[in-house]
Amino acid sequence: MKFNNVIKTLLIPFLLVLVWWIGSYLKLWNDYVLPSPNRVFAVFITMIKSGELIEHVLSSLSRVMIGFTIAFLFAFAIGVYAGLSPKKTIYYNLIVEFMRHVPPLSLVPLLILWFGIGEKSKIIIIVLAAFFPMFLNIKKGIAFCNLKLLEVGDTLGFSKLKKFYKIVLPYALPDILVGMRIGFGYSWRAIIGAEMIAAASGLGYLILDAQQMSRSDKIIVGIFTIGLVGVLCDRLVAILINKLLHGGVKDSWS
Amino acid sequence: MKFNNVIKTLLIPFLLVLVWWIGSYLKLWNDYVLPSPNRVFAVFITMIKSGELIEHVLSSLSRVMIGFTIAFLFAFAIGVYAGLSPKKTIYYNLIVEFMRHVPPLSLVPLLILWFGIGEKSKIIIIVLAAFFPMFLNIKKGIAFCNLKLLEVGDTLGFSKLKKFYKIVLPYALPDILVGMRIGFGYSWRAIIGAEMIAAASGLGYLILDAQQMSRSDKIIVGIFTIGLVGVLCDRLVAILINKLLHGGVKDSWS
Amino acid sequence: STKNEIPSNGTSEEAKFYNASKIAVTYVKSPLNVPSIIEKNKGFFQQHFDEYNLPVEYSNLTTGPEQTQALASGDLQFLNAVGATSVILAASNGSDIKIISMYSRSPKAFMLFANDSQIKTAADLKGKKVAGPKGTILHELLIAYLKTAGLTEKDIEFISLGIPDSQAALVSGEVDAALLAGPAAYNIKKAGNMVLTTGEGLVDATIVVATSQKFYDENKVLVDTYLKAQKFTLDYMRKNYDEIVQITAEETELSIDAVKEMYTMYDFIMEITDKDIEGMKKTEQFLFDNKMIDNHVDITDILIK
Amino acid sequence: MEVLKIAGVKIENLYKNFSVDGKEIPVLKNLYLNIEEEGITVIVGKSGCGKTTLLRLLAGLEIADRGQITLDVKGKLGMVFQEPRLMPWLTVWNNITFGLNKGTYTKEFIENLISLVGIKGFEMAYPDQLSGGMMQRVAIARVLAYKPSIILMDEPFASLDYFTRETMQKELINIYKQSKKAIVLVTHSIDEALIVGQNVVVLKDGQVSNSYNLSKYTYPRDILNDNFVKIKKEILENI
Amino acid sequence: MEVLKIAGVKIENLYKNFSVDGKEIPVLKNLYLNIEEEGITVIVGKSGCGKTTLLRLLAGLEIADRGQITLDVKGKLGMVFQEPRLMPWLTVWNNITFGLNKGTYTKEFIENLISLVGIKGFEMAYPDQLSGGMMQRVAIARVLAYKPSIILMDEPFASLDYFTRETMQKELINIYKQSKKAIVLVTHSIDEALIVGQNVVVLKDGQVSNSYNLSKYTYPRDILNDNFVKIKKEILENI
Ligand SMILES: Nc1ncnc2c1ncn2[C@@H]1O[C@H](COP(=O)(O)OP(=O)(O)OP(=O)(O)O)[C@@H](O)[C@H]1O
Ligand SMILES: Nc1ncnc2c1ncn2[C@@H]1O[C@H](COP(=O)(O)OP(=O)(O)OP(=O)(O)O)[C@@H](O)[C@H]1O
Ligand SMILES: [Mg+2]
Ligand SMILES: [Mg+2]
Repeated sequence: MKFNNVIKTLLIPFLLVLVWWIGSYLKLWNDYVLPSPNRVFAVFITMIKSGELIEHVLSSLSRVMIGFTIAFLFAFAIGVYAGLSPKKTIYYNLIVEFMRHVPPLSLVPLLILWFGIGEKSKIIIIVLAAFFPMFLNIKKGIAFCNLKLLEVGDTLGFSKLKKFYKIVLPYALPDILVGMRIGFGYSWRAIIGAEMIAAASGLGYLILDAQQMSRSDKIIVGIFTIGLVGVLCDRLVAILINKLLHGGVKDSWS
Repeated sequence: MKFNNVIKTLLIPFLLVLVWWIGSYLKLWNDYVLPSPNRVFAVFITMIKSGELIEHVLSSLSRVMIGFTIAFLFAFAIGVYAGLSPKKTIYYNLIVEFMRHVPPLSLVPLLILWFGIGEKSKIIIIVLAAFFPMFLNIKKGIAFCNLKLLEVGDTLGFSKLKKFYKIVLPYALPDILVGMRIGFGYSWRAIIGAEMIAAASGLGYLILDAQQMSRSDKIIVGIFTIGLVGVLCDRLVAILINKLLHGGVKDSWS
Repeated sequence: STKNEIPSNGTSEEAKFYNASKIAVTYVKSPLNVPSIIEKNKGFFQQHFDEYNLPVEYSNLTTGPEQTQALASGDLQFLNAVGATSVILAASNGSDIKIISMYSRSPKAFMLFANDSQIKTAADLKGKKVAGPKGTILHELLIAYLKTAGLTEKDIEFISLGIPDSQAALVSGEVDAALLAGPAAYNIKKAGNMVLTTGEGLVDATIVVATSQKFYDENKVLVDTYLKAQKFTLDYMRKNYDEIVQITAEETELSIDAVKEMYTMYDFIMEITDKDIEGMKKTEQFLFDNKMIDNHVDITDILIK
Repeated sequence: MEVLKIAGVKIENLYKNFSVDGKEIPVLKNLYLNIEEEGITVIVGKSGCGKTTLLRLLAGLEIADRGQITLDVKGKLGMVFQEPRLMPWLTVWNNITFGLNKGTYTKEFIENLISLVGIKGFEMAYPDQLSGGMMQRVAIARVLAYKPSIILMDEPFASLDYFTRETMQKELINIYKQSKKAIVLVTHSIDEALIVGQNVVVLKDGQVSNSYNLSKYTYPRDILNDNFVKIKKEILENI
Repeated sequence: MEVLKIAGVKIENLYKNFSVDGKEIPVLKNLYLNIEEEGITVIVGKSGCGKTTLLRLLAGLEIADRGQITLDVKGKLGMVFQEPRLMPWLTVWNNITFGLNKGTYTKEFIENLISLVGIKGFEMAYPDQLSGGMMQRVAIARVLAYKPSIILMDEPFASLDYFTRETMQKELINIYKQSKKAIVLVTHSIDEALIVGQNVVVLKDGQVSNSYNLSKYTYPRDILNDNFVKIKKEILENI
């Protein structure tokens, strides 16, 4: 059964690689833009052996983790506040909505002006990418809390805070988790944008540098590594969360 | 009361502009990167008068609308399928998760190779940006449908399809709406990335071109227009949806 | 695409064949590509290709790598203004790309600015932070400038940033020096920042026009027409100075004075001279020495034959 | 062994376990039961004895671990759940017509149902604006609108007051008299079982411990009558 | 006018409207009621007459349009809702201890409550693994664990069978006897009202139409006794 699942999981990826291999073999597309799997694999192995790849992965991971954590803390705080006090949103809604629609890439010169070319600017790009889906999902989860269950808290004399962590929070958990997953995906995706700002390492840097150097084999290695590490992290967090939440809460985290 | 709300809404933006104005006046920052509000406003007016700005807005809007619609259709189809048949996800989950973590910007060379430098590539960038939050939210909404209500459909002899549109869909609506909002935000944000690919008009192009021409006043006008048009669209969709959904369904679309 | 026969105008030329349904070219107006601006404004390409009933399409692909990728994908027929550096990079990585003529040489338009009045010579850059776009003419300029003081890139801290971002980094004091070109350079210069050096004497700053060998082999006549149009444009520019300055100023939204001042920095002559080939060889060597390419490229091989 | 062919529902050798916290809980054990095609069958039993489970098995919402359920009824099956289970996003009117296809019913039909269950004036109200008993009555109206030929009802009148309950019981008997449907009613009120039941079945320890055929008593019944008092006592002893 | 100071709950001149589909529905109209600090007050009335609304007003979950509710009870107020309202993500045990602070109760206390309401063996089950009646009993256990000095109960025994109901009624009387709490019970069963009530209040048209003081009758009561039969008849006529 387990082996069976591995096969099912890898079926489509395997077919895609096969098509890629055959296409390259038959020269169906330009080798300059999409090199053959063999060449990409060779570069991949070289980069692993030299330790270059792992260095890029760690460097990006640490950036993304910091950015994601900050984004989550903000999203949680503001999302909870917005969910619990919907009337106050009018004060900051415009600014939040505005920022939600502005491409972080367009802000790079301003970020450099204010926050320099160090880690700060890069992390802000990641935060901007990850904040909003978490914010909106958390807000929705909190705001939609079942009123009937909340009243139970009222009749048990719960304080606002107690009602929050004993009823609202568990109830909103599936929404929060979905938001976190989406947010993590976006923070991971943002490394290209973040590492545009004067990075010297990281997977985004790897890809940008390879683009500038017209090294499409390295670009593909970069893309694969980003995708795979992203999936892996997602899985890891999923397992962790499933361990933490003992039963009762379905999470659609499949 | 209504006037009051306008004031509340504009309070913080007004303060920010004030700070900006004072800072520019006192030359607290470099005029090249962040020009004074006066200058930006003058350029804004000129660009409106010449019709240039509205042209860019319309051009970006039509791209985003097409991309968003495609992304929504896919997200809906796959999200619903995934929500209803969770066992089948194993076949395509890896590929979806992979794509979810790959920065669309890194795919530009491949997109050019396969889809050329026309509208197709630009729209794919937008689709890639908007698809995943919608997909995950829709999937979650569908998968979490109240089993007790579904059983009512069973006992009324509903077909799978009928159960879907009479129970599952209305139940999942809040999730779908949140997903659409997040998705729209991202599709709108993606215009910079999309219009990096050989665009000749659009707000993303405006900003990129202004960057090339070192016109920071135009960059700021571009950023503002992107943000404001985004907020406006969001509002518009909100109002439309509230009109369509007669009562009963809260939507956190505040 | 179809194989078309040129409608014969009665002259008894041998039939010329071509294999294209449109002429897609890149349109790059920065740093100050006057020929592109004038040509598009006047529609000179279209005039020349009307004879073949081929529509001319413009694509705003500004970065070198994107241009060479789009050429490789077959979506573009001509790269109207692409850095020689990008062509060499692409060729080194196996792309079918060939230079058909020169676009410009403008070493004076590429500049290195210092933030700090303490920095006056190349030697002063030691240990400093310098921002600029990697693998470009500007990068090459920096290395060549450092070399004049016996320094290499290792002696400074090079920070890879695009031109707009380099400018922001410079004015915010994040870096000690920045490599800039085009309007950004003009603005910064006007703001009183010190120009450490321009590219003059250091790099040739060659921008070229490129297509692919495959396209050339199948469409010799179209490439010839293209060159004819390019020549026509350059001639027109020579004869109508005031008008072209006016058009350029409108298109770039720069002031007339700025255009006039910057225009002097560019040398728009399309013939490929030996000096150009020498310059490109130097660039190739620079790329190889700095490990930006793994395979040597013979410059004479990437000129169209 | 020859099996008599009976129209209606035939349950044979039915087993159903649930697992709670890793332990298997046997709920129905070797249950046999016949439900006639025309008649009101009432199921009584202690809270948690498996009445709801039995109805759910009949409705096909649960799958038996062993045994067999043979449904031989022409027409549809309808169910009133123990909870109202109304669609919170629909008005009372739309909840009642929820199971119907457009154009297959008249406005009067629904209006009649609404006054039958006594929720006139609340057609446009949403479920969260109703009282507990009103919601239950909407659920009953929803199933009646659906016109099933076998109706399973899980404590449908539990949260109704004496009079409303009486009205509903009378209505149930009327429905039976007019259309001779098969009605299976779960209730906690033995009185109710005696008032409406033609067959009263006592569920205990996963089996039918006793069953009483009351079809010879005509409606309306006087359950203070000695026979009924005797039966009531017996049921209470056996439950 | 001098107002007698009574410990307990004093309701004066209470008005409560709801708006449904744009129309105002008056639910409580000029209601006066005293609930004694020690005693079981039973509220009966037709489905939809406002019993739940009254309890919600007492619990502070709803705000009156007019009038006054004076609560003069030392200690906490607890409520059993008409629906179980259990937290679906918590086990039975955790649902029962839901309102308690850690360390303020002993394991035995909870175990006793669990056997009192008869759900032993289901401590680790989740609400969706319980039968309707079992859920209701968990909700009762939850409120008893909370040890309120005034308990509001909204049809708490509605989905319990005869015996379980009897047990719970006895237990309620025990709780009253031991701790002399104020208990307000809404029920549809007049019998239940007579078995446990010390004060039976009939709610009708938004007002108290009748009330019966039964505190002179000791527990256990024989409700087949003439007095009770008479009261029952009267209540049924007035409801
Ligand atoms: N989904 C489930 N998972 C685990 N156990 C279940 C499930 N559904 C029911 N049970 C168990 O099966 C037994 C019978 O439940 P059922 O709901 O059939 O009782 P009931 O007779 O309807 O009781 P009530 O009168 O209280 O509604 C109970 O012990 C209950 O805990
Ligand atoms: N939130 C609400 N919005 C609008 N109307 C409401 C609301 N809550 C209750 N009502 C109305 O108030 C009236 C009384 O409701 P209430 O729940 O108090 O009745 P009840 O006496 O508890 O009935 P039952 O015995 O059926 O539970 C009903 O007509 C109901 O429709
Ligand atoms: Mg049940
Ligand atoms: Mg009620």
